[in-house]
Amino acid sequence: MNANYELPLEDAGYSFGFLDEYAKKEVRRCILKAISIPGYQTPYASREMPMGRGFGTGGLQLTLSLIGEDDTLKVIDQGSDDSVNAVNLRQFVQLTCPGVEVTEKTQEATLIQSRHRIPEKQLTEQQILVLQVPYPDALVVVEPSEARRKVMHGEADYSRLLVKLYEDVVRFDEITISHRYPTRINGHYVIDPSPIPRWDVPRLHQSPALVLLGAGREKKIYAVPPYTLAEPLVFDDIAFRVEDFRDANGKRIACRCCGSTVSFLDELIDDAGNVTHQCSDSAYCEEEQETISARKQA
Amino acid sequence: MSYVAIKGGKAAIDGAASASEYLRSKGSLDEPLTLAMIEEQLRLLTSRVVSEGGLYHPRLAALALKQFQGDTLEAAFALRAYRSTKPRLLESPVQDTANMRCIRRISSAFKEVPGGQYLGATYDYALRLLQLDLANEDPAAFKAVAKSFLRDTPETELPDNFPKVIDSLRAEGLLPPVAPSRAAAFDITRDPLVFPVPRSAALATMARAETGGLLAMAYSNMRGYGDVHPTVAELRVGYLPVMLPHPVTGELMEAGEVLVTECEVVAMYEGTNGDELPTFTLGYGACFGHNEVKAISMAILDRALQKGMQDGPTNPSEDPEFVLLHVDGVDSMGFASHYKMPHYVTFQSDMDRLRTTQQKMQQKESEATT
Amino acid sequence: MNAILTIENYAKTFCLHERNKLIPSASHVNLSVYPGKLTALIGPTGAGKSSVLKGVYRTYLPSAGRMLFRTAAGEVVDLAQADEHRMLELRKSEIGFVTQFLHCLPRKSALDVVAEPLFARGVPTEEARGRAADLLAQLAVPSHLWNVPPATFSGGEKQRVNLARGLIAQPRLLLLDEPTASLDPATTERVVAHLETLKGSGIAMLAIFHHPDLVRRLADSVIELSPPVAIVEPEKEIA
Amino acid sequence: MSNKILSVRGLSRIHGEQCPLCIASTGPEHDTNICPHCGSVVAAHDVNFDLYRGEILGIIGESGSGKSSTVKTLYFDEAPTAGSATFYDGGAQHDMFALNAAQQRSMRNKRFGMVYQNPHLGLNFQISAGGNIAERLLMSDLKHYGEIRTRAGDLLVRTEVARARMDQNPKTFSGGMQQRVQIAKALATQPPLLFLDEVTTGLDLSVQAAILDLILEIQHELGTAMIVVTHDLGVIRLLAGRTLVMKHGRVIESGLTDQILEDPQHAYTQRLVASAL
Repeated sequence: MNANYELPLEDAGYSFGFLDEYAKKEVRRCILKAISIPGYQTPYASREMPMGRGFGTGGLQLTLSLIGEDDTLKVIDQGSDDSVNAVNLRQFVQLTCPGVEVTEKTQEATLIQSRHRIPEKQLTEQQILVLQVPYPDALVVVEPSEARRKVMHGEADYSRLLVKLYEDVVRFDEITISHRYPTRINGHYVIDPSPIPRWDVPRLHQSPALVLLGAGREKKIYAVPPYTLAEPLVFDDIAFRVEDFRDANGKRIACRCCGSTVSFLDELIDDAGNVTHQCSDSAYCEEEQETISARKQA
Repeated sequence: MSYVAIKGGKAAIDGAASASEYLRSKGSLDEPLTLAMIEEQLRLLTSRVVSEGGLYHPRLAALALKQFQGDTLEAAFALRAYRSTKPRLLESPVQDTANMRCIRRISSAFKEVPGGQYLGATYDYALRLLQLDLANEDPAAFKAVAKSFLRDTPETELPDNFPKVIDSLRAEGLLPPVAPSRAAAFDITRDPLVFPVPRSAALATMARAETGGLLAMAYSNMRGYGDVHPTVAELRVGYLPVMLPHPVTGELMEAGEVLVTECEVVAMYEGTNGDELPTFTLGYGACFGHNEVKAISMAILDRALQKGMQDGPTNPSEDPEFVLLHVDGVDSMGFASHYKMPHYVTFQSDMDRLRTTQQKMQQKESEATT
Repeated sequence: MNAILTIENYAKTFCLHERNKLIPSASHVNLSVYPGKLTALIGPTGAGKSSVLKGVYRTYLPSAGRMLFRTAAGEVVDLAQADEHRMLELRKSEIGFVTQFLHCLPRKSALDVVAEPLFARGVPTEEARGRAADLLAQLAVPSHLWNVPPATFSGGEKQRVNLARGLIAQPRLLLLDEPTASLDPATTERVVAHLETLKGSGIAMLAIFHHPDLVRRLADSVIELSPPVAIVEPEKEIA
Repeated sequence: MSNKILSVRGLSRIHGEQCPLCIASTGPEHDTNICPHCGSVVAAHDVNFDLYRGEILGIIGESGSGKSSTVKTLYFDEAPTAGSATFYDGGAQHDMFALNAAQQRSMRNKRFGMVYQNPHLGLNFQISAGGNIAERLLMSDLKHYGEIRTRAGDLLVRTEVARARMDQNPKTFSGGMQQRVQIAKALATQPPLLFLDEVTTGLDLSVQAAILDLILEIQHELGTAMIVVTHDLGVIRLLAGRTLVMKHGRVIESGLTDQILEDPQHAYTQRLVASAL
């Protein structure tokens, strides 16, 4: 080892979008493939990002490969723009993509990266939603071998997954899958739609916005293209059900901040031990509150 | 703290970063660690980081170790992320490890091997007794160690390089001849692993693997969840000249050298094909830096995986998917850490399912009792 | 009248590989069986009477000769050469065999054991059971046994179940191997009466009886067999 | 021929590298199925037979005779080394080994059934008995929960497993009952062809008899053609109309079952029959 060696300190500057251009191009090629085969898990050479695997490195690579200087980015985690991980990712994009605007308002964003939620506000054809994915394969619960899962996907053989649902109904009278609900895209591939709640699954169906899903650690990209079928896997005679936010009397619980009765709620326990509820989508909640106060003033 | 379910993220992150920095500099010392200290005196630690980071840059490895306060997983991770920003400029040709300038070289298969056994620096036969005088080492005495070693060691003509032990086994027909390589080596930084994968992909993945993870997999095979029963034909540690084509003339020239540990194990023969004579089988391991346990583990797993690829895995260590998807330190530590992130939404959804199920069960019970 | 079965020069020799021995069981058998007639085989023990019946049924592979059977469709089939599937088809619909022993599943009721050949021909379950009941009644099997598996029956009861099973489907050719061997005189009388009825309805029979009386009463023609000549020098190539 | 359901010609299954001497140096006359020249195992060679609708064909032999290998290739568990098999199904005929993997799996799931000696091969012990049957129904695209429940329950009742046990895990069942669940599962898609591999081996005698009875009843009711693989002459006697006798990978003799039992032609079969009496 050379004792006189000096670190090239000027090397610390990063190119736009952190990744080298070859890497970004490859990711974009895989995105195109994923859109062309709706729901198919396209393998790609996921790069190491400067945050942990599992913290959204898959989503981030999609975002960084797609983003340009004229884009407006919104990053949310658990529905909130201000959660630690969302802040972290947004700061990183700001650091490595000079010129990119960031926003908290869903309608202003051209690109939305999210973990575990789809914004409450209806997305448009002008927007791309990037979802971070820890487990890309819905079949992993019934088949550990990736090679065998690939064959099952190819043949659209999801009987073992349905058997799991069958066993659920037998044992609990209910399908117990809470989030990551297996969803069939365009009538063939079943995807793991990332850990979004069941509440968000119907919003994948015929979505005007392109939805891209990126798994960094598992090195897969898949897509729900605009206006594509996205159907949760169920039996003909057992309906798919989203989360139930009714109280003991069957009344729909309202957000304690904006009073909304149509949004996905976070359950909170305050210091006194009382359970209260609040919109999980913080931007939506704030906008509702603003509308209400504007109405009051008027 | 009252409810701040999800607000205040930016402040929290900034605070966490300064708290970590505070812990790095607090304490009784005035002097920060120098990179040279880490690189030179913690050379085996640096070795781990260059190998698991998949980037041969000992000085940056030392920096990463300093920055992440000795966490090898984090340090290797930082090297990988740094590497993600760099384009791949060219592909080197195959480097011949026979050209290695060895600092250590042993074979446990033969008492004597062509070129001789060179024990070199190893703790293998050291008594693991704490050397308490190192606790307050006098700088002068410290300097004297190296000096006296050099003074007392007779100047012998060490050969520039050593013949490979397995070449003699090959010459005797105890190992199969080198199969001509058909395809370019698989680059795991450019292509995802889609199973089945070629052997070169498995070797590259293991060369970057986390040492402990790789050792655990290999150990399972050694203990009985497998039957490789290896003999170390040769283990060598040394500096390998890296030959790259000249950008203009295309002629190979030495661009530098990397410290490498290489291990070749020989395992028992298996059934043969047709009229060919049976031969031993070979397992290969190599990694950046000086890390013998990793090179041996890799060599054993290489043999186990070749068997699994050929006959189908009968043990976890023979299953390419099982081994290759679970030995990467960056992947596995990242995912273990991610469980610390908020999971409010999914947990809300979990509670919804549990409550509904409980209600249904209670309903059923009350219907049954009435 | 056309014979339903004509046997020409039937011979059967067993080749015991283990003991390197050839054992002849019948040779030079020639006979014909006609619709509505009974041909009886007589001769001392070892003359090959059963061998002939089993050869016709193809339980034995004939070593020589032809066994020309005229099917319901008017076709002539050499049973010694017929394809196995053809044989199974003929057994199901045209050739019946009543042996001395009853082979059946242990938990099936006597009624179903008897009705089985009808089931195989696709007769509806209830109709088949009804006909089985009639026949068992005719052969004086007490009705309390009908729903019990025959495994526990006495020898005579088993034999009557066996007979009923062989007779129920009214095949065009019936092979009878000592059908009344273990029956008391009264039951034997019932069986004989029934066989006479079947004959009257046009069924052809090839039979072995242990009582000369029965031969006299039932046989329209009698073929006497004598034991085949023992083979002293085993010939290896004979299979 | 309208009655034919399966036609097998020249079927071979050889494990390992082959050499030109494999066939000539194995088989009953060499008393081995292992090629002395290259070590390949000639598990089955030149197997030919036709199976008709509703027919039960027995294949008898010791372990290593090739009987299970034959069935495994026909059920697509293993690929044959040579030979052909034609499956006649509702007017269509399928060259089985020319189908792609997906078509083979579909044929296996929807048109064939298999009952293994070891219930662990035929049943998933992680899920309920009903779930096991549901899996086959779901494979053939029945997606109505209520109907799946009814069908699975009916099948279990038909194979004499109480409907009340439908939601229990088969690992809590007796050996005989596990075989009944396997049979119910195999029958779920009403396949015209069923493979039975030593299904009664290892069961108590009384249980064996009951299972064999059940198999015959099903064959009568549904007209299912079956290939029954066994080393037990009693099973063959009760079930099969025709029988193939295999040894060291070859069919050494075939015929009507009663003929095989009473007038065996081959020395090996004679020994087999003599030792069983």
